[in-house]
Amino acid sequence: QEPLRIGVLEDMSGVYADITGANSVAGAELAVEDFGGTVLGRPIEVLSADHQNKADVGASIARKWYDVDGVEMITGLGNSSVALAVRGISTEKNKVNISTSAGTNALTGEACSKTGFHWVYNTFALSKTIAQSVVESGADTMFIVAADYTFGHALADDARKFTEAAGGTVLGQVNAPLGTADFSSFILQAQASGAKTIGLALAGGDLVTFIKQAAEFGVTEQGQAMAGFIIFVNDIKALGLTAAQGLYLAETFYWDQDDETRAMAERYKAKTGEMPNGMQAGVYGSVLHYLKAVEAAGTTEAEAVAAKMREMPVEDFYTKGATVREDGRVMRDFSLYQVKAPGDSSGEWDMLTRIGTLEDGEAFQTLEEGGCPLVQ
Amino acid sequence: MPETLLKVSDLHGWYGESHILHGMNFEVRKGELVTLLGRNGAGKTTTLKAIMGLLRQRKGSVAFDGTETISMAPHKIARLGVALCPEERGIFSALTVRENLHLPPVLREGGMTEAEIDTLFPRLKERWGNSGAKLSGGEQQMLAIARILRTGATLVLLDEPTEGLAPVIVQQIRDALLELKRRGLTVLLVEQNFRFASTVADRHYVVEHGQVVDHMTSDEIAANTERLEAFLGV
Amino acid sequence: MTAATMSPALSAPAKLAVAAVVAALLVAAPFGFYPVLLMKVMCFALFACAFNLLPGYAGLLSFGHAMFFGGASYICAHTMKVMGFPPEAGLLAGTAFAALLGLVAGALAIRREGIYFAMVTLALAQMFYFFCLQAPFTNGEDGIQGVERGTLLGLIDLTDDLTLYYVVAVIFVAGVALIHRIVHSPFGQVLRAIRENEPRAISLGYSVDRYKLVAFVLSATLAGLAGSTKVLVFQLASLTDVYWTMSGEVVLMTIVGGMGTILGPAVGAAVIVMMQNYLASFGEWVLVIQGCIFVLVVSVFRRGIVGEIKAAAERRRARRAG
Amino acid sequence: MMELIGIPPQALFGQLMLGLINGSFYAMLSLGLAVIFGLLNVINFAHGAQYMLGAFVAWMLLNWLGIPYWGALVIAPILVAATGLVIERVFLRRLHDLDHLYGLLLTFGLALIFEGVMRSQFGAAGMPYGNPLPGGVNLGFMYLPWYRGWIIVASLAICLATWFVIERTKLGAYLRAATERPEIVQSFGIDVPRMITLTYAFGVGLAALAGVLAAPAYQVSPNMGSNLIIVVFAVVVIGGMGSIMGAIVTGFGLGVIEGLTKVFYPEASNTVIFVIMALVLMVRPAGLFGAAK
Amino acid sequence: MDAILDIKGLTKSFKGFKAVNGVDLAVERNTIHALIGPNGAGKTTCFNLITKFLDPTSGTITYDGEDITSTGAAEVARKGMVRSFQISATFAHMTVLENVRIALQRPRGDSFSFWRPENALSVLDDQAMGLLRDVGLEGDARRLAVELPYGRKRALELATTLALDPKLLLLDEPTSGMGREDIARTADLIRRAAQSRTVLMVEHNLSVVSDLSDRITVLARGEVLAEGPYAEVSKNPAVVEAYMGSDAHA
Ligand SMILES: Nc1ncnc2c1ncn2[C@@H]1O[C@H](COP(=O)(O)OP(=O)(O)OP(=O)(O)O)[C@@H](O)[C@H]1O
Ligand SMILES: Nc1ncnc2c1ncn2[C@@H]1O[C@H](COP(=O)(O)OP(=O)(O)OP(=O)(O)O)[C@@H](O)[C@H]1O
Ligand SMILES: [Mg+2]
Ligand SMILES: [Mg+2]
Repeated sequence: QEPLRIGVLEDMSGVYADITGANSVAGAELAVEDFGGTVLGRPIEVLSADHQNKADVGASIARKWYDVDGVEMITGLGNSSVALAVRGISTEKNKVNISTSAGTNALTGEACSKTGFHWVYNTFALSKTIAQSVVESGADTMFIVAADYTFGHALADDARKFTEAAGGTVLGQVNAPLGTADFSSFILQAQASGAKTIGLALAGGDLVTFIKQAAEFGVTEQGQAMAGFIIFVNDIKALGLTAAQGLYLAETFYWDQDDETRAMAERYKAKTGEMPNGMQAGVYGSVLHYLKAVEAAGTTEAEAVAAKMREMPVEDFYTKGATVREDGRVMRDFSLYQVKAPGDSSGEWDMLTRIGTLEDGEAFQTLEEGGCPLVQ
Repeated sequence: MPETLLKVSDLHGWYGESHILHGMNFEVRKGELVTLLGRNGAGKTTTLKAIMGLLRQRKGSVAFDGTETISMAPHKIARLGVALCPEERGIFSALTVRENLHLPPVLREGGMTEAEIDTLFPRLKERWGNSGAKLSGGEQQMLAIARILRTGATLVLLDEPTEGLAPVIVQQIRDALLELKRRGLTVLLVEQNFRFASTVADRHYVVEHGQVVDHMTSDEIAANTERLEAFLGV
Repeated sequence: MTAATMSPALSAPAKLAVAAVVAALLVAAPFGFYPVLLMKVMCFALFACAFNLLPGYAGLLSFGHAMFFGGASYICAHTMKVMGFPPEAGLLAGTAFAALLGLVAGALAIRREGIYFAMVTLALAQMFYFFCLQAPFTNGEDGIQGVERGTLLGLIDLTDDLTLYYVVAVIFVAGVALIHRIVHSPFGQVLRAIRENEPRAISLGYSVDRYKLVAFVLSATLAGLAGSTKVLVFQLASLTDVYWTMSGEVVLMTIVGGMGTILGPAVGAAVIVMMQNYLASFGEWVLVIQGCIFVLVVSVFRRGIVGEIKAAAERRRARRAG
Repeated sequence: MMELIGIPPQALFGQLMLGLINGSFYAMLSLGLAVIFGLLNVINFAHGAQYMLGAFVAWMLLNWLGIPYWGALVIAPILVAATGLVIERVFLRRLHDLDHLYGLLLTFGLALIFEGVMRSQFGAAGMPYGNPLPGGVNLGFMYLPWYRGWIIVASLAICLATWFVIERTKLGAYLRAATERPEIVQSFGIDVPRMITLTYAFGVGLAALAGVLAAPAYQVSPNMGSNLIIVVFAVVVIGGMGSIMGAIVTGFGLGVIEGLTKVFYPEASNTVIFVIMALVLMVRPAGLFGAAK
Repeated sequence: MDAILDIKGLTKSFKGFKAVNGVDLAVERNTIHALIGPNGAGKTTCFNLITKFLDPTSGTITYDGEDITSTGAAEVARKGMVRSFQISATFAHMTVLENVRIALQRPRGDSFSFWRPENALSVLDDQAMGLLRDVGLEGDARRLAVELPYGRKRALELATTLALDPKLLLLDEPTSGMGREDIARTADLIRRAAQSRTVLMVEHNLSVVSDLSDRITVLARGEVLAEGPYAEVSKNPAVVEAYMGSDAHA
């Protein structure tokens, strides 16, 4: 029997490698293992590749996987440009494609597709969770530091909207160019604004650098809190609790939620030495759900499988019962966490306390807001 | 007869693939002023560079005061007491006249003192603080000569010290050379201007195609102008 | 840089034979290799050949050619996707933009020479990268995605990979032919003269800056053509193609293949693209390997593949003659 | 209180101070580039990578051997300089007689290797390095962390010491002379090849030292150098590599200008130096302190 | 008097140091005019000012009735004023024929034609060979310039310069560094070249100067010290003291 092949396309070596990469592949492998290793009598095989954060590299690999290697489904896809490129190809080739690691809202918006799914988070949900929950917790003024490109602008605009909707005020915003090495100037501006929270619509290294330098300038000591719109446990671990303490962040998953998550997280850790974050847990969920749908549909034909995937509720250690919307959005819970102070942490991975949760997809935009052409 | 200071035997030299020196043979004795004469491209400059160690690809034998220097690095050869005043003068524009003059370390006693240099080239002191590049050609040449005389080198290699100089300055340089000879320095001089050369030198070697093809003393020159002209062209 | 000494040109029949072999290979290749990969190779080959015009024939090493390659691809993608241009118009728009950008960047960069020229072009390209990152029409990190290949001249449907392959092959061949012609034109002669001895060329009455600028613009334009063509192949334009690493890659391709030879850069591009393709699983080591190739080529292999072959052939001919 | 285009003057002082800190790195790096270029005629593209190596070596010393920051400040530059020694002896020396551009290409390759190796060992995201001088002082117009103050003091001292050695000592005279005509200096009995090797090592060490200084302030990451080096190239084009003081002044000056841009028009803060470069090219192609070609 | 080049009050100062100071100089058409003077007198600086490699601090330069004080270097060359360099200036890795052709090509106006084949230039070959014959290089037409011996490089350089059909030829120390044989040959070339042109040259070799030049201007410390025919100027005591020295000559 020709095996059923599933491709995990992630950044294996670049800036996102630590937060996706190896643990995403581990997620897929664990899912196949838990599913039993075969579906419709066919063995299941997991392929993986490095898209190097280059859309054309990702697109080449996806095309080759579909054209030459007989891959039926691609998941992972951290990096929006790669995710969108692969979304286009998958639609053209009629294959299932589940993005777990990319954040762009377009995946359920203008680029939505019958066979495409957006599994974990998007930037809209991140902004909404942070802004709404932070204001509700009493910090009603915010200063926003945004990365000066589409991603940052989108986050910042949404954050402003939700802060104001929740009754808070945005006292100012500064757009920081990507790759700024020294944020101290922006930190000074944020301090001068007197806002209770500094919202950080920055990504990756920029965010980490900002938080580190903010600690140096005594931002938290002087009574301001920071909120990172897109930051994961791996980043917190790299920063260290001393620098990151008190930081708010939005996540769909934390390993220390219940016995089931703790047990699964240990299995990831046994494979790669790292605890999984939401995206990496999402790869497990996406593969498992896909396999269940294949079995239920009795075929690997993409549209049939995709229809089944929308029909069945998602159920695994990570997603405890969520529906899949027409536009491919998994309507999951989204929580606000706060980073513990070093004294409160009991171990190297003990980092977060949950503050609040937006349940059942409340964090996501509505179908109308999303603007998926399939739905109109 | 004074002992031999420099003995060059079967010296070969190359620039990349091109073979320039084809077995040079000559010697210079202590206290002598010897010239190398020859047409453009004969290999005179190359010979001086080879003696100084600046020509990387060289073979054969160059013995200085009994020491074989053929495979030595230039700075080691210099420390034995050899100094070169190069064709293009080699004045440093980033340095002042004073810094230029004081740049070469004094190797041993017996070099010219600063006072002596002042009397020989009074012009230099006038330009003391100027950048080396702002000197006129003749002053650069004076500086280049003065510079190596300070070091107390026993063998001085001069490459066309009169080129591009006004006639007045040529005379000054001739006076300087004669003064040097009087002090017992050994000089190997390369010249195009053989009228000038004949007034200062003891002996002459004629170089052609990287080989020594003739040899005569200054006294013989008058009698041998035809032979010389044949080599140097008319 | 490498002295592009004019080796006695191949005889006319030999030239025809080489052309015939190349043509046959181009026609047959998609049946042996994955066409998308081949198209990628050709895009980069054209890019590298265009780049090579500057260091190989005008003595100017640009470290910022990504701006023309990537800039053109953004314009091509934008005009086709948002403004609904047909492919030929998209290609034209991208290429024209690269020409314009080349004019502006070139006018600044040629004010310095040698190493400074390299640094200036690198800096200008980095500036352009930031512009692309921040400009709304590029969609930042997302890039411009899902560009329809469309129908060329209203006649040729490009959705099929094989059809597109032949179109790309025609563009590639035409581009390289043009470069060959530029190098061997009266203009090319003047470029050589400038490279050999710039003050002398000035004293003969040539406004060398104008010639350098024209060379720069030509190189940028053809790099833009390559970048636009790449949009048709991958249906997207992204930041990767304007980032400085892309400028570095094209230098690598060129020196691996042989700077100052017409086909060397194309060979180098093929080698590097194939290598990246087959070594993709080595992840971060690709960077290290590329670095090692740089060091190796510069240390011991300065003429590049084609350059070394040519030199060897010449040595043999010389030995036989002498 | 007077406001300057909406910014209170105290805040402006703070921003000027921060600009100066940023400028310290530009100054130290462009100084190293200028010193190396002078003697070797090589634009050291690996300079950014060597700055990064300095930071990484400091990190390794701390985390593997327990050597704290102040030790690393001395040891890391020496270790990285030692690799520079090897690079000069093994690779750069062979390129001496060739076009300068080969040196650029070679060091570009080295930069890729260093960055790739560090990425494969430590990941692309980078690692933190603890602040050795926590706390700070309130200057009235800003809160100045001690460590930032230290950066300014240390880099100014290093830059001025380098300037003094090169412009005012005998050793410096040899260096300046060898920059113009190495062969002639060597024929004076000075071991120029060794001087070249040591100069390269010194320039590299300077980059590494800047890296160690940067480690506690920024994230220690493999790409920390490659982004910076492009800006430093622009700084060098603006200043011209003609004079040591020019490199220092341009470095600090551009740091300040960039800092002010972050206040008035932050979106342009990472392009402002390139824009200035373009302007300088139009008005004074040889650079502010460069001699006309 | 018909001056092709007329310089008035030409001054160039380098940071306050006046290298050329108020020089007036008129070069008559179809003569050989020599510029001599002690080292550092400002001769090369003068050349650089005339050919626009340097901008004057003050003064005017009139060439062929036209004020060229603020005209660019290439523009001046196109107007027929061409200089040769102190060091030999050829295109080393091009053939001797190509060297001359580059110069012939310029006035044709197709130098930007990057779309035309190279053999568009072969129509120039006959003319180029003619020029090479004039300087005795026809046998070397296919050799690379770098392979030529020194003296022949100078000849090639002159052929290239003559290819532009210059009206005014500026030569900076044309015989410097040459042996006697080459000096004689070069002097002969210059004389031939000057038959229908004007030559302005700097030269330290007095026998060449006395042999060739119709008129001499002596510069010293940036100013004109004397002017006139050689025989007259060489007896001027100021010139003897500043330049020639006590035993100059023979
Ligand atoms: N750097 C070099 N590379 C290649 N060939 C060279 C180099 N320098 C000199 N040559 C060649 O070596 C030969 C000898 O040159 P050299 O400079 O020794 O001559 P010379 O006798 O000093 O002549 P001149 O009187 O012109 O100074 C010449 O043919 C010259 O072309
Ligand atoms: N760029 C410059 N900066 C400062 N001074 C200069 C510059 N160029 C030339 N000079 C000075 O101007 C004076 C005239 O120099 P120039 O080269 O014109 O002399 P010259 O008459 O050609 O001498 P030579 O016979 O030695 O070639 C010299 O004193 C020189 O030092
Ligand atoms: Mg010589
Ligand atoms: Mg002169």
